[in-house]
This record gives sequence, C-alpha cells and structure tokens, in this order.
Amino acid sequence: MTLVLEQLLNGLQFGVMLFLLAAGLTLIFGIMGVINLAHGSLYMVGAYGAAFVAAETGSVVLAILGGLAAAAIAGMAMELVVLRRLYARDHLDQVLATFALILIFNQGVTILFGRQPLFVSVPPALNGSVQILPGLAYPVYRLAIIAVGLLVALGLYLLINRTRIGMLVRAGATHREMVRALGVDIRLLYTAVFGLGALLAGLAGLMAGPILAVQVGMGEQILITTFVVVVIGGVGSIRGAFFGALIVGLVDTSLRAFLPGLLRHAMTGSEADALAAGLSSMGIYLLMAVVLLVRPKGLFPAHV
Amino acid sequence: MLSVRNLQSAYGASQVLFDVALDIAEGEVVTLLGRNGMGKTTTIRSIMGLLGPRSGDIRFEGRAVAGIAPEKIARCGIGLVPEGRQVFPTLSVRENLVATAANRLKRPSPWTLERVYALFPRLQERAGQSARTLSGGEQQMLAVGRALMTNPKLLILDEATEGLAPVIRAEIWGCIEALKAQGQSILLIDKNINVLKRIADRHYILEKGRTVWSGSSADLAANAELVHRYVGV
Amino acid sequence: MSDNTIERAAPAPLAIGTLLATLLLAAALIALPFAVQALGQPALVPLASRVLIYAIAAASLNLALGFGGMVSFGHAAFFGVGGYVVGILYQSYAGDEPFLGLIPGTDQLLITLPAAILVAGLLALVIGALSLRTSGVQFIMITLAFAQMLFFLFVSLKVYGGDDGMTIRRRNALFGLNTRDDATFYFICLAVAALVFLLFWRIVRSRFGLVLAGIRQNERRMAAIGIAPYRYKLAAFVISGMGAGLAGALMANYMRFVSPDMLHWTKSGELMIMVILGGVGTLLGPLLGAAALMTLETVLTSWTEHWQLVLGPVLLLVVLFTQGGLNGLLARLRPGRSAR
Amino acid sequence: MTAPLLSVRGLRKRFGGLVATDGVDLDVVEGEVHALIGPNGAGKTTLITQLFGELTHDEGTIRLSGEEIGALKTPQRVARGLARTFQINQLLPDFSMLDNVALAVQAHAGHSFRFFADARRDEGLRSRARQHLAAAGLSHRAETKVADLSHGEQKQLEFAIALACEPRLLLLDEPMAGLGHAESEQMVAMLSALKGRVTMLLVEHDMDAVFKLADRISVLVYGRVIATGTAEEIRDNPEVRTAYLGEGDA
Repeated sequence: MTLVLEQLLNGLQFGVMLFLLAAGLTLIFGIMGVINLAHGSLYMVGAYGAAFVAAETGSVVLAILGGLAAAAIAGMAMELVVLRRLYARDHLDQVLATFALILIFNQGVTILFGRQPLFVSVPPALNGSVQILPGLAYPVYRLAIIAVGLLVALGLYLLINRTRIGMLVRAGATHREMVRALGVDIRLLYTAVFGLGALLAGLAGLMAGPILAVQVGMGEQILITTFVVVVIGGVGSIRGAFFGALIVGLVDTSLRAFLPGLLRHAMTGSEADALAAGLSSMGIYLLMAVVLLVRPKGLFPAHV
Repeated sequence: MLSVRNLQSAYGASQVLFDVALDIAEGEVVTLLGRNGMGKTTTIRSIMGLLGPRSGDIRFEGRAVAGIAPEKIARCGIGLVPEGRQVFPTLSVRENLVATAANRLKRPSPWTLERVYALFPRLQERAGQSARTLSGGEQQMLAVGRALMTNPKLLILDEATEGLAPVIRAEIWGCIEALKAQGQSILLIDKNINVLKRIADRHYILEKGRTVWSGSSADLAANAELVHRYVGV
Repeated sequence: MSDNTIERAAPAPLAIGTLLATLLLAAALIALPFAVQALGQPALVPLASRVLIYAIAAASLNLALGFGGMVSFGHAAFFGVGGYVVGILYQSYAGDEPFLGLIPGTDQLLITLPAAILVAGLLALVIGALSLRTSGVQFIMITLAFAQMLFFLFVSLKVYGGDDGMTIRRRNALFGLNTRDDATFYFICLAVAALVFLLFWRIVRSRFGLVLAGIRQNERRMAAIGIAPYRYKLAAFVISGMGAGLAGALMANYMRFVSPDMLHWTKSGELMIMVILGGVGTLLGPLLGAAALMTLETVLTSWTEHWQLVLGPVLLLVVLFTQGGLNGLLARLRPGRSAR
Repeated sequence: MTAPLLSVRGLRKRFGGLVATDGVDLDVVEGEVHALIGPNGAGKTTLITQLFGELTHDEGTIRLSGEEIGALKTPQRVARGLARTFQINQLLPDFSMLDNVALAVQAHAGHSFRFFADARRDEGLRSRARQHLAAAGLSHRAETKVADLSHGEQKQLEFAIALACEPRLLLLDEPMAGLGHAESEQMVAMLSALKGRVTMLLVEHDMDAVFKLADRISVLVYGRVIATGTAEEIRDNPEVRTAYLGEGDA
C-alpha cells in the first residue's frame, strides 16, 4: 500500500513541475496567441544558471536567484528580439522562429558547458527523507518541490483572479484593442506576462536539477509533455494547466511504476519491462487522444 | 478641446473617410449624425488611433494626436464607449469598472465605484456577476461606467442606446443629461434626433465620409428637410 | 501565404519560361552524376540522393502545409514509419520468419515502397482524422504529440532494435540493378522524385487542389459555396503522409539503417525548415529548401560541430525577414515574372 | 398563398445575458424579395447566420420548402439551395475572380475529388463561371486577383459567387454597405433583374433600395419581428416609426 502512496506523491511532484511550465506556456499563448517552442530552453537555462552559481558560490540561495535571473534575462531577450515580431505572424512562422531559438540555446549551452550533464546536489537543508507514514520515508526535497509548486499555483490563482494586473491579463485575452483604448499599454503587460512565464520555467528547471540530469536538450523532453498538459487542460486557461498537469503527472508516473509489474504476469521479465517502458511513455499521448475525442477544446476551455 | 481637420482614412483598399472636420469645446455636448455606413464609427476609430488615419490633423487640447498609439490618446483624457459595448465578458461587473480605472489627469473629484453605482444602481446589484451574463442595456451601462472610471475630459459614446428597450434608453438619456449638468464634454453618435436636439449643443452631419453640415440644435430644428435628406428614413 | 504557381492561369498551362526552366533543371539533375564523376567529387552523388529523398518528404509536407494550410509538426512519424516498413520487411526476409507470423518479408523495392506508402497513409488517416477535429495551435501540438508517441513506440520495440535502431544489410533489389552503386541508386531516387513532383503538380492544379487552396485561404467561404472542408483536409493530410512514408522508405535504403531518430520531432522541424527555406506553397520550393539545408549542413559541419548555432540565426532571418523563402527570391530575380 | 419557401418559427438565440434572437417567426414566399430592416444590433446578421447554419440556434425551427434544415451544417444547406453574401467580404484573395466563381460552380456540380485533370482547363466549369461574371458585369476583370480588386468590385464578386451556387433562396447581408452612389445604382439594377427568378431575403439599411426592391418588409427590433407587410404598410406603421426612427422618444 505504501508503494502506491509513494508513487502518487511522485506523480504529484511531476505534475507540479509540469504545472510551472504549462502555466507560463498557456498564459503566453492564451493572451498573446504566440506558440513558443523555446519555453523549454528557459527551463534548461534556469537549471544551468542555478547549477553554475551553486558550483561557483556553493550557496543555495544564490543558486536559486542565479537560476531565476538567468531564465528571466533569457526570457526578456527572447521576447524583445524575436517574439515581439511574431505577435502578428501566423503559427508557422512562430513555430519555426522559436525552433531556431531552441537550436541557438542548445548549441550555446553546449559551447559554454559542454555536452556532459552537470551534477547538482540536493541542498543540505532538504537532504534525506522524512517519515510521513509508518513504513514510508519520502524524500524531503520532493516534498519541498510539491510545496513550492502548490504555493506558486495559489499565488498565480490569486494574481489572475484578485489583482488588477490579473484583470487586465484576462481582459486583454478577449479584447486586446479595447484595453488599449482605455489607456493601458498592453505591450508592457505582455512583457510582464512573458517574464513571469520565463521565471516559472526557470524555477521548474532549477528545482529539477538535483533529481533529473542537467543536460542540453532537457527542456525539449519536458516541453512536449507540457504541450500534452496544455492541450488536455484547454489552451489559455490556468485552471486547465493546473488540473491537466496533475492528471498527466499522476498517469505518467503510475504507468511507469505499475505497468512493468502487471505485464510481468503475461510475459518474461525483460520483454515486459521493455514493452512497459514503451507503453508508459506513450500513455499520456493516448490519454490526450481520448480527451480530444470527448472534448476537442480540452477540459477547461479558456474563454467559454 | 478636440479639433479635427480634413481627416481621411480607409480599410485596406476601400477609403471610407474623405474629409471629416469637427470641433468640441470644453463642457460641450456634440453629436455626429448620419445614416449607417457613412463613416461615423470610422471617424471615432481614427480619432482613438484604433485605425491609423491616412491623412488629416487631429488635435486634443492643442496636442497633435493623429496616428499615435491608442493608449497614448486615451491617456490624454478621452474615454471611449465603443459601438457594440465590448465589455470584458470573463470579468465581473466590478472588475470591468476597476481594471482600467485611473485618474491620470488628477481630476479634483474623480469618479469612484460608488458614484458609478449611484448613476447606474443596476450595476451595483450585479457587481459580482460576470459581464457576459448582463442584458444588452446593462452591458451598455457597464461600458459607460467603465469609461467614466478613467476620468476622461471627453467622453465618446458610439451608438450608446442602439437596440435597447425604450425604458432603458430613457435611463441612459437621463444619465447623459446628468453628466452634461456636471460639465462633462461628450461626443455622441446616435439616431434619436428628438432627444439629441434637446440634449446636445451642436451637431455635425456625415454623408459618405464628409462632414456636410454643422449647426446648433435650433438650426437643426429649423431644418426638417435637412434631417430627412441626410438622416431620416 | 500566397503562392505564385497557381496565381494566374498562364495562357498555356505551362508558361514557356516555366517549361524551359523545368527542362533545364531535369537535364542538370540527369547529368549530375556524370559531371560530378568528371570533376572527381564522387561523394556528391550520395549527397544528391539524400537531397532528392528529403525533397520528396518536404514536398509531401508542403502539400498539407503550403497548399492545405495545415501546420503539421509530426510528419517525421510518417517518414520514420516508412523507413521501418523497409527495415521490418527486410528483417523478416533475412531471418525468414514472417512479420507477426503472417506477412512474408521481402527485399524487393517494388513491394517495400508501396507497402511503406500504404502503412504511412493508414497512419496519416488515423492521426489526421483525430487532429483535424481541432485547428490552430492545438493542431500543431497534437500532431507533434502523436509523432512523439510513435517515437517512443519504436524506442520500446526491442525486437526491432529499439533505441539503437536496425541495420539493413543490403539495399532493396530492383530488376536486378546493382542498387549498392551510388549512381544507380541516385537515378532510382531521381525517377521516384520526378514522379512524385509530377503527381503533386497535377494534384495542385486539379479540382481537388483548387478546393484545398480555397480552404487554406478562407474556410468560411468554402463552406458557404457547399464544400465541407474536413474531408478535403483529411485527404490532403493522407496523401502528404504517404509521400513522407515513401521518402522514409528510400532513406532507409539509402542509409541501410533505420532508427527512432527518423521519427524524432526535430526531424519534423527539419522538414518544416526545408519547406519554409524553399518557399511555402510553391512546387519547386521544397527541392530548393532540401538542397539548401543539406548543403548548409554539409558545409557547416566541416567547419564546426556546433553547426546548428549558425543554422539557428539563418533560419530566424529567413522566417522573420523574407517572404516566400528562396523560391520567392528566385522569382523576384527572374525577369518578367511578377512575384510577391 | 403558395406554401412559403422558407418558414421560421420561434427562432431563439442567446449569448449569455444578451438575447440576440427572441422568438422570430418569418416566412419567405417563392419568388419574392423579402426585406429585413431594423436598427444596428437588432440581430439581423445574427438571424441570417443562423439560417445559413454558421451559428446554431438555441430553439425554434427552420424549414426550407417543408424540410427541417435546423440540424444541417452549412455545406448541406447550400446543397439544398441556400446561398449568402457577406457584409464583410469573404473571398479567396490569392485566386482570380474567375477562379472564385469557378470554384462555386465546381462545388455546385458536386464532384471535387478529382486529382489529375487541370481544373482551370475544364471548359464546362470556366464557361459557366464566365456567364455568371458577365451577369454581374464583371467579365472584363475576370483574370484579376481578388486582392487587387476595389471594395465595390469585391462586393459584386460576392454576389456573382452566390449566384453561381444557383440558389433557390439567396440571403443578402447589406449588399449596398460601403458602395458609392453609382455602384449602388448598379447593384439595385442587378437585384431587380433577378426579381422573380431568385427568391431573396435582403438585409439592408439603404431605404431607397429597400422600397424599390422589396415585395414585403419585416422589421426586426431587439431580436423580434415587430411588423411585416408591404412597403406602404411598413412606412405608415406607428410602431415601426417609434422603434426604428426614434421619433417617439421623449
């Protein structure tokens, strides 16, 4: 029984991580209509920034700030140099321009840090695990990630639904021109939203460092899963990103955890493991196909 | 306050405005009359910078504003109530009023939520509801309230009573008269000639993208033939 | 995205200028292996074959993307599956145990190519039927996700080499020709490419082609004249998938190797780059785009292994600042032809 | 009274709190030109969009010569003889005028799944398309790309395309909007040439054109038909005057 709970927590942790990326992606798309493939690169830049500062200074706090700063700066530069020219362009141009950004970021990081993955240690304060249930010791660091993720989710919810900036973001999503005609500089708002999205991606990256490998292209692997989350949740909706992320996080983790065991009854060990690995990595895509059959606009469509 | 001289603008290939000229002084209520398709809304969109004018001169309190960004023009002190109302559907009534509220010109007694609710009690009843669920008339009041909350020097009302039930129309006219009494300068686009004659000080008639006539309410009253030719059925 | 080939009905279906240009191009492509041999650069022949294969894949994507307006980010799936059809059929043939115990293996090109087309087509039908229920960004994300699904499927199929891929000892046979010889294989690719481009040229100008281009320009107008867009978009998507599958099968033969990387989403990105480099929605654009990218890749990799650091900015400049890619550029240079 | 070609009963459509169509009953008789007038925002275009199937109505029935078409998608309604023009032109910018009309002829002919024959050398389609262009007075510009046309020419092309669908009922959405004086005259002439041959539901503000063309007029105000009758009946109807002309307001 405790194994199931442990996997559920892992699923929740992966879900929360996905939410940090999906929230930024769906906000940027929902309000500005821009599909940004390089969002994964910001995740990578956050991870490398934190890893680099941690290696140089050894201080956890500076590493966190370093990661966030790197992602924010990369995000702002990306928005000013490239994305600002893409708002009026069609999706094909946006896809290709941001695809080019991926190439630039990946190659740039390879030159700076080489191809070998960096090792980042878990901050001492959060090392070890804690007894949350008799017989179940769960790593403190992963609990911290869940806590941070849920806090960010709450913060985002309050920002979007309780503050004036949040109102303007929602208003801009439906009537961009009208918001300008009432005296609000919408482009400034976009840059702020983009910066927030970049920060969230950087935060996810720097938190992922200790548990996943910090390597070139790490952003792209999680980016595609984030796309699945945004499609399932409903493009442009924060609530959709949150629930979509949790669903995908739980489904993906539990498939990887329980499928091998199940299949082992039917076939030999090695074959079962290989097929289980394949099926579980395909699982979330099948889930997406099912959701699309039932609700083409996703579970929580934004502007309805 | 606002002066427009030989304004021309077009949507892509088709030119709509050929020569529009009008003036609005402080505290004055002016109307823009004309049949549908004569360019009334295009004139407003050009003044607000939502449609870059092809040529012509637009001055607000002496400052040239032709072609600059809509938010910059709005900040000079123009509040727009657009045709079709365009309230923010996913925001609540209160949020619609508060989101873009501002007092950039530091007006002495600025518009507050309470004052708007006093003007439109119905909005207070629905403060928490999302704007999408409001009826046509209520959305109109919300759009007017939203513009007032930016404390504009000039309020532009584009087809403010169009398609509303008579009782609601009368309520809106009452509010516009109250605003006039408080010295608010207003540019009105509407069709109800009789009401406009009573409320407004001066009128312009637009025909095929040109201002073809202007005059006071008295001149308009004396000129029934004019009304019929350019405005009536 | 206007295109300039069907922009105005030229008096004769083929303006004299275009006819001449096409014949010239054909002659050059036919003469290429001999010229290259004479110049002592034999390595250019295999490169030319690779360009032709990618041109077929890019032209197929262009039918859906350029003419149909469907921004598919998953065409590598069809390309890769086409390759695996050749690989699996060869493995069953070599190991002499039928695929799934039913389908006998083969190494005959005349069987493997149609098989690849069929399988890729069926796949495109399933993925297209689902993805075309949505549009815009969702369509992009879904096609990308389905392609990744297939990528992980082939990664997990250890019996077909899984992550490391599968080698094909000998290229498929065709009428006893020595397909190992680069020049012979080049001519096979050229023949197939010529056939595919001719086919697409006919399709684009056919009743179906005009309806497809009409749907790209204004779907609401097409519904208003009585055309239900979904079935035409799906048909174009399937044809496009079949073409990509064909190219995949040729590529498996060319490399005598097939691996999940053929289905990787960066491969879909490469195909899109070729289409946009060459000029979206034009017939010869994909050929130009494939040639440009392959040359760029070969030249740059000889300078630095970080060649994509140069490709990135180049692509960025092409996307942000040119209208119509190389084809647009060429059209503007050619006197007398008006082009946007 | 011949059975109506189009009969609409209790049509209702709401957008959240806004009632756009509030229980509309409307009949259009074969061969008549039925005008639909009313102030901006009364729901005229929304009504046409529901009849054409681009917007699904919430309640009510739409019958075309007796057959309920409420559940059909737009292409199926076009196949049953419906066609429309758009107030904001909906054309194919990269194609020539001739291509635009020929596509409508091709769609009407019904088989577009042809992959080889060059559609632009299919004289059957092209000649038919040229006839429609001539009828709309556009044959001299047949080969011009739509993107290079003037606003007026695009309006007339909308009209030619709708006719190329050989409709039994033509829904016209403010064909006069934005037209210059001469072009309006030309459009009115074209419409009156068609009277009797094609049944039309005409949404229009230009009262001169309406009174010249319409056999019957229905007045739509806040989503409800408040009056239907001949031109004279409507002009003298007090309710219409107050609602539409606003003379009655205090």
